[in-house]
Amino acid sequence: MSSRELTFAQAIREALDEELARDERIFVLGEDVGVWGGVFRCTEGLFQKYGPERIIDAPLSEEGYVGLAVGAAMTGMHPVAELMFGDFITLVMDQIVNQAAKMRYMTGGQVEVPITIRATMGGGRSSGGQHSQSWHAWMAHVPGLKVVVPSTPYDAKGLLKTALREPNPVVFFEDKVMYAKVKGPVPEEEYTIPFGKADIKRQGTDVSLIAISRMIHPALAAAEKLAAEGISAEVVDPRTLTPLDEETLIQSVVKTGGAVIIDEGYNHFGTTAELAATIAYGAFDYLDAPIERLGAMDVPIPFSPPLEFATIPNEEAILAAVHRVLDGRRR
Amino acid sequence: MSSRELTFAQAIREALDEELARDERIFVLGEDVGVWGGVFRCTEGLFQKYGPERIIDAPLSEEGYVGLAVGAAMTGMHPVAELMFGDFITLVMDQIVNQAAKMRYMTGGQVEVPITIRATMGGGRSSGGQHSQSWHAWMAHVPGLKVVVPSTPYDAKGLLKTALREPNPVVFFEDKVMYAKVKGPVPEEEYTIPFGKADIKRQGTDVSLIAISRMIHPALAAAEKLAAEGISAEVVDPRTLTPLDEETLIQSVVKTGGAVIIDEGYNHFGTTAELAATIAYGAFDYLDAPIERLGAMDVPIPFSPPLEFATIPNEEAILAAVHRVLDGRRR
Amino acid sequence: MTAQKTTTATLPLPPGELLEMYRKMLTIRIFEEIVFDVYRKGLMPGLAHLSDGQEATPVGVCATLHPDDTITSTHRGHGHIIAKGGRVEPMMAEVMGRVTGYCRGKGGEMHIADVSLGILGANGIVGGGIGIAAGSAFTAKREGKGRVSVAFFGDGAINQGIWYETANIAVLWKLPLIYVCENNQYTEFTHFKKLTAGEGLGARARAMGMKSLEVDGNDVLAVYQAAHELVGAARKGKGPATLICNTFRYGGHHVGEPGTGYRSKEEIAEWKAKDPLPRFENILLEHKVISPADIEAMHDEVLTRVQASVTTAQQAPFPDVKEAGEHVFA
Amino acid sequence: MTAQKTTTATLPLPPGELLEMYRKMLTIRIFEEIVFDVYRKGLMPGLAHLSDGQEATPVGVCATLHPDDTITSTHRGHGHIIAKGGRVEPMMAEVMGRVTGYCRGKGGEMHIADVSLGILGANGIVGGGIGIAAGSAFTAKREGKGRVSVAFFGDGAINQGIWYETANIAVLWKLPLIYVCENNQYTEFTHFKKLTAGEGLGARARAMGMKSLEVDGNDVLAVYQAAHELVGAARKGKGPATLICNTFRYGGHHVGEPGTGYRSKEEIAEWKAKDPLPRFENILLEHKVISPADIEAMHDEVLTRVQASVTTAQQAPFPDVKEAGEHVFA
Ligand SMILES: Cc1ncc(C[n+]2csc(CCOP(=O)(O)OP(=O)(O)O)c2C)c(N)n1
Ligand SMILES: Cc1ncc(C[n+]2csc(CCOP(=O)(O)OP(=O)(O)O)c2C)c(N)n1
Ligand SMILES: [Mg+2]
Ligand SMILES: [Mg+2]
Repeated sequence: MSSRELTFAQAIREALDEELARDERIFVLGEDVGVWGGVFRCTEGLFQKYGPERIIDAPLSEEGYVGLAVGAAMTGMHPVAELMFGDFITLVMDQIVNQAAKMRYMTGGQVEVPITIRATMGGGRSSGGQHSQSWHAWMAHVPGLKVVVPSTPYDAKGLLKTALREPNPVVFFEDKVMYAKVKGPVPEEEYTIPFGKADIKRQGTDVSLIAISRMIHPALAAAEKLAAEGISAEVVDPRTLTPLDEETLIQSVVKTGGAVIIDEGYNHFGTTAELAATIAYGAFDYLDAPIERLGAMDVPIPFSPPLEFATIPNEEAILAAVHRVLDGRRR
Repeated sequence: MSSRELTFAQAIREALDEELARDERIFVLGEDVGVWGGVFRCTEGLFQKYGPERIIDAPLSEEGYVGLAVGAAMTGMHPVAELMFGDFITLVMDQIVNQAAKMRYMTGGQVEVPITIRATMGGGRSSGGQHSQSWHAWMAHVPGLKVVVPSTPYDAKGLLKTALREPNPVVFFEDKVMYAKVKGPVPEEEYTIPFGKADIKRQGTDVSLIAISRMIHPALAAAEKLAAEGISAEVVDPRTLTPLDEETLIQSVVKTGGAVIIDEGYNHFGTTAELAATIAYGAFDYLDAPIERLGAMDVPIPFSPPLEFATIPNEEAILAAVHRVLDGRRR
Repeated sequence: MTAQKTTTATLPLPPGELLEMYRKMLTIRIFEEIVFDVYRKGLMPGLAHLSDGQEATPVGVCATLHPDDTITSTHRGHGHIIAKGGRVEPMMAEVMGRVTGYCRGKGGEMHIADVSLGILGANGIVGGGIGIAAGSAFTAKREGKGRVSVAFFGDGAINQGIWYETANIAVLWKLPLIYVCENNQYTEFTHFKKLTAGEGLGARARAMGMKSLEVDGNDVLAVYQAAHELVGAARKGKGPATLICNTFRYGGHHVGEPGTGYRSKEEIAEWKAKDPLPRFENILLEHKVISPADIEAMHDEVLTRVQASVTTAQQAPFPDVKEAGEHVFA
Repeated sequence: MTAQKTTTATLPLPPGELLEMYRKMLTIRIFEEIVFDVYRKGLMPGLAHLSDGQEATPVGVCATLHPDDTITSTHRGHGHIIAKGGRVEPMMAEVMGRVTGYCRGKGGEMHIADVSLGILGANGIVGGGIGIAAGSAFTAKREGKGRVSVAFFGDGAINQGIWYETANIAVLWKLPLIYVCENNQYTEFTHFKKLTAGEGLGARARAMGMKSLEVDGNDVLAVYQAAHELVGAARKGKGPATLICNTFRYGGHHVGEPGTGYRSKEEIAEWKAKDPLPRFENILLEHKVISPADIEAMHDEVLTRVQASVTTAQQAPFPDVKEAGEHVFA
């Protein structure tokens, strides 16, 4: 397959473009996604290509336009509703949770609700407490939603294309720090990536680093450092939280005997808890040391860079956690 | 101490009454909480006693009146905002999460936000998918909120009084099935219960049953049955999720070697995950078998009773889980 | 009880359609009366939110709708569903939690839907159907076939932000969306005036740039005529509109409460004097569309059908427990 | 650049207060110009949302407020904070993430607050300050001392449900709440008319039963006079009101974009011709409240102070990492 390097934002844009061309039920709506091309450039040029009927600048009314998108999905369209900052998901929880997620079930299977919510996540840009949060664990706690947390341009494109062929509500989280900064190979040829398949981003035998979204990158960097120390770390990317590929996570830990889980969502009652509990159960007889959980510090996200960086897991913290796992080995 | 039996609803009402009398900054607002006395009778008679300035019938505008309550809290009042069904928390997430929870932090400690949100939880009443949900795990995932999940009239009264003396936002979850059906002793004398102190509702040595809110009752019933089989189960009630008394939970499992965690919130990415992960970490060397998690089935809550009951953990499921723990013992 | 008279010089619809409207109103009334019984006898789980007294509004509105038009409804939704063509048998079975119900017993009393008839569901979140209705209107506009979308909601829902946010969008994008507010005077136990500032929904709708009409919601022909005008305009691409229908529920907010603690006997009696059924009967009799004997026969027929729906539902199985895990995802 | 003239026969305030208003407008302008520089030089983290061009609105409104009145502000909040008495030193330190900032560096550019001055915080959620302002008005009414609460927000925020829901409540409960919409014509990159149905916020406010005034938001005395009327009424228990101030931001939505891609040169020039500062200067000169030399002196003095605030902030430490875990709970 021939391949080029795309940024994370370009990969998203390309997935949207291809799917808009493929299926005319798909339309995009959000704030400044149209003429302006999106504040993160993910819809650049799409308005010019597909016109105002399909790339729609909505008023600053998140609940209104997401609610509308749910109804459009129930009647045969496939909306892509954008939340410029995932922090604003607080404004549309009713539409996502009480409407989109349960409409199929409550009607006994009468409807499909193929809506895709694109929401950003992640801190590290000094955007302050209301523009930096990562709420994927909330969404994964809701039955009826599929939850996607891609970490590379390749995964982002393939998973978003899958979302746009799903008959179910999908919440698709994009770490905004990656949009321009993370580049990676993306084949020219069309491809999709199935939901529920974790990806082993690096093979290893001594410890499993299970990381979500952007946290894959410090995990890979840590694995590289560990290799120099003679420690072989496996880096596993679940890619989707619902469905969750429990088997791959458990098997990795069965093999390595230890795990560090890294996430930019809050640690407490978050993704690290679910993954740790699932693995502690499934790999009970193989765990040589307690599973280390590295979520974001449980504080509102501070603005000042030294504080903010102290709240986000990084390579150093991962290395320290790996050493706690290895030093704490019981056998 | 002299004591009487009160229902769960009466205990809540008494806590509100006493605190309204004690502190005139406290006021109650919500839908039909005033003249009508609340659909679950928790504010019965308070309007007549404290008047329309302090017991306030709000329009059907959850975001509006909870938003107002946040501002009132920031300016010296202590509002108690009621969400008739906790399912409607979806409508006020922005006010709770992006405003109340982080205002103190974001201002560098300039304000206190003493707001208490009372929200119901729990199914089992055939109220359907939008009137039965239990979202305490969401709230416990948010830094800056205290989260209370009482299981008895005694605890409800003592913890609510503490909430009403807290300088911080508190989300107080009341399982509506308990309002009229659960009765228990409540002393005549004033008392409060500190946050962050788990309560051992029954002592035991063989297995720990850690249960949230109403789930304490099937857990106690199961413990009784187990005693007849010669199995000594300890029943632990965390009472608050934030702060969480990790130490008591861990010590119980250090003693018993096994745990079943029971919650009416969804299992996946929920409270059972946090508790299981915390205990698996803290009691790593003492666990004889994997921790069993019994959350609600991960489906929108169905209406028809046989289906609904199948989704909620019950005594039987607890007994089966305990036997899995005991049979699965590795030492 | 003296029924208030409404005289109409010429009838706006042919006799067959008027009879169909009458049959629907009667069906709603009888359905609600039977559900009342079913609830009191403990034959159904959950709560029952009845709309007897409000029959003219859904029937008047839905008489202007085509099969492919859609509606969204509320916690008090039985009337809307019958008016849009819903069958009483799967409705009753749903209310009673049976697998033969519209939603296989999974939705329940507050969530009846028949998507094949354009009934996109009752909704337990007050205002919850409004976003969905806006979305259906969006799809309708895209399809370009003149289809319309109707959102039914109560006087309580008008104070939810979703009304406001979608109203702005619907006007901007000229969506074929009709907001129908059934003002039954009370939001649960509180009079709507205590909860509604300003001149009410009509003024708000007009401020948003929408046409708004307000009618006697117990006069089915008045409702029909106003809806006809607004729906017709929406079909032609004129954008959204609001219709306010003033009416009253006879019973409590749900069957578990009598509806009297917060409403005076006089108020209830006043509204019963404006009962939509005898008023429509009188018109039909006057215009010889129907005879007293026809009325009796139709009453018996509907009663028999609804009663039978209870028996059938009682005999139907509850859903199998394995269904609990099904229908989460398509 | 020819400044548009506003002639006022008599001045509504004594010279000292007018000078103070002028000084605040000047401070806002200079503060924003310096923040622009600070951002471009990479001396601050995050983004900078500037309000140069909009100075008359916050200053005109806040001139009617007492120290114990409260305001809530927006992502574009520097002007409101200075107008309500905020000091530039802790503001600049906050913008630059220093521990000497108003919020110890934890809030940042979008979250400056000085609760002791009644500044309940800028807010990064568009519309986020509105609920808080309603709550402050509730407290004010309870206290009964004639205190008022002002919510500043932009033309984008008017389409958020929170405006609507609190407007209904505020009118019903007669809260001393003034909604001040600073309409700078754009919601990020889209003209407000493309996003706003109907006759705009004024009509909506009136439909909710509120008085609403609309003024030239670049004429500080016009803003003052309208605010004076509405605030005065609110103090006397007449309930909430809305004030719409039409204005324009000179720069981009934030410093990272030039503000030109979606706005024509002509439009920008047109608004610059209505610049609030020279207009107010001309009035003050005309009425001999100030001399050209005074203006220059004041300009230099403010510039020096704001520039010094940058130097001081640069020398101040970032917060210690251990502060990350503090101030979560009281
Ligand atoms: C968002 C939300 N808030 C509160 C409730 C509880 N509730 C159910 S019906 C109702 C009153 C609704 O009044 P209205 O809209 O006038 O409808 P009506 O019951 O009169 O038909 C309330 C408060 C709810 N279901 N949803
Ligand atoms: C709820 C919410 N939605 C979207 C945004 C992103 N955003 C920040 S400012 C802005 C435009 C606001 O426009 P307006 O209210 O007119 O204020 P202005 O920027 O013009 O001062 C948007 C969309 C946000 N911060 N909050
Ligand atoms: Mg009503
Ligand atoms: Mg603007």
